[in-house]
Amino acid sequence: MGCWISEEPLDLNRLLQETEDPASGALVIFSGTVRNENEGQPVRAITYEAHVPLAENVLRALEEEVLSRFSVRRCRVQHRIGTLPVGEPSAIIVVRAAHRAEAFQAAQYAMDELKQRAPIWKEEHYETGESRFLEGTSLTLKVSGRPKP
Amino acid sequence: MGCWISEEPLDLNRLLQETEDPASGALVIFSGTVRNENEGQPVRAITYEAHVPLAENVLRALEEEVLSRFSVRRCRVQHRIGTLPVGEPSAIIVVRAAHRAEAFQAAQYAMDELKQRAPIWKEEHYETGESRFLEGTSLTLKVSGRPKP
Amino acid sequence: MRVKVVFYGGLKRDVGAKAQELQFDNQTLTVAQLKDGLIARYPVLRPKLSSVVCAVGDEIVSGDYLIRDGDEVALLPPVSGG
Amino acid sequence: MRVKVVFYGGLKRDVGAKAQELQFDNQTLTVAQLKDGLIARYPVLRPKLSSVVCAVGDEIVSGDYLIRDGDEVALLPPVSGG
Repeated sequence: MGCWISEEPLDLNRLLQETEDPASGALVIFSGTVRNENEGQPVRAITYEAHVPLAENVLRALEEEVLSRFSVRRCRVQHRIGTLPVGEPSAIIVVRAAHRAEAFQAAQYAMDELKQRAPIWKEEHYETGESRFLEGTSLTLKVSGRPKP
Repeated sequence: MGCWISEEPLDLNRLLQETEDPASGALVIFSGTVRNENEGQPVRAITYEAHVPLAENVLRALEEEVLSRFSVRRCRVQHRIGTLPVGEPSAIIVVRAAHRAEAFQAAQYAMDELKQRAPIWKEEHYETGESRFLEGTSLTLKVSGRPKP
Repeated sequence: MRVKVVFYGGLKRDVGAKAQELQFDNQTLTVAQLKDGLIARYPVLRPKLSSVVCAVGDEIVSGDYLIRDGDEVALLPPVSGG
Repeated sequence: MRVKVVFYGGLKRDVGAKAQELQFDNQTLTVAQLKDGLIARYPVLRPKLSSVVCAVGDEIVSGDYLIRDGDEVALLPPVSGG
């Protein structure tokens, strides 16, 4: 467990301190939170599971990629694991840049890519007592950040 | 002074509490902060001035417009006035929506429109001791929210 | 007719005051006429007032708005918030 | 050759276990061969494994990756974080 995957509640204020930067005039934060409904089914909680060492690799590489691909000065990405009730933040992206257009673009990119690349799985727990694992995008070799020799 | 224009430091955590919503799965926050440089000039602080009653009207109307124009469930807009050092937040936008694409769009729209419509002025104080008022967009009759009878 | 004019943004530096109580001899005074009167008193405002809008109370008013005795009129130059 | 296979996401419900220690008689075992062996043991995985990738340690490995005795291989179905 480290800087990117957390069993503890995500701490936005700490990420804001960590990314403070006098040359940035724009701060964009995205946070995913557990929603009380999905596809018409009342949801009471979501369990997030990660392949922790790979996920840490992927999110660290994603931060680096965002910093090199966009004119932004800070980028942090964190994802929570464990069983989270409705309203609880599951993921946070923090981006700081000189100007806001780039900050918005970079934050959106980071979240889109997190959903495609991070080895994280969601099990939705419904009000009915049932639960379901959600499946989205197949991973590819590329997500590791550095290619396997 | 009220919900939209503040002489006190902007309180992100309070806005997050105020906008809590179990049906929202996406939270987007934008914050403008005082940058240490503009057009090559080292900046040490910015004084923000507002026509307070009109600015409160404009920002309240902007929140309502964002809620009706985008599929978002919460929108709050605040702007600070007074003299702010480098790094200090001058404006905050908080948007919550079921899904992230709309939340990002709405937050960007709110900030773009705030800059066009809010009767707020910026005086940059440079390291040299000089200062300069910045002028951007001319206001129009439309910004008031409700037309004058 | 007495009008209190309040200058926002860079206008207060141009005029050298945040607000001025001004006396006008007009029987009726529109916002457009007020602007003309201000240019006569403060020639520095001539190139600026075309991009300035006026507010009375908490609303922006147009050039034909009739100012009443005792009104406070705010002069709002192009904005730069954010 | 002993391999510890760890099942992520819905796979652990399909298989009924989070992890299994499996024995293979092969002299050499690639990830692709491991997947075939898993389908033989857990037919429920047949329709799923084409969209599953495998990781050893903190990296994803391809089908021709040679598994070593004692390796722990993670089976990663399509992801749904965020």
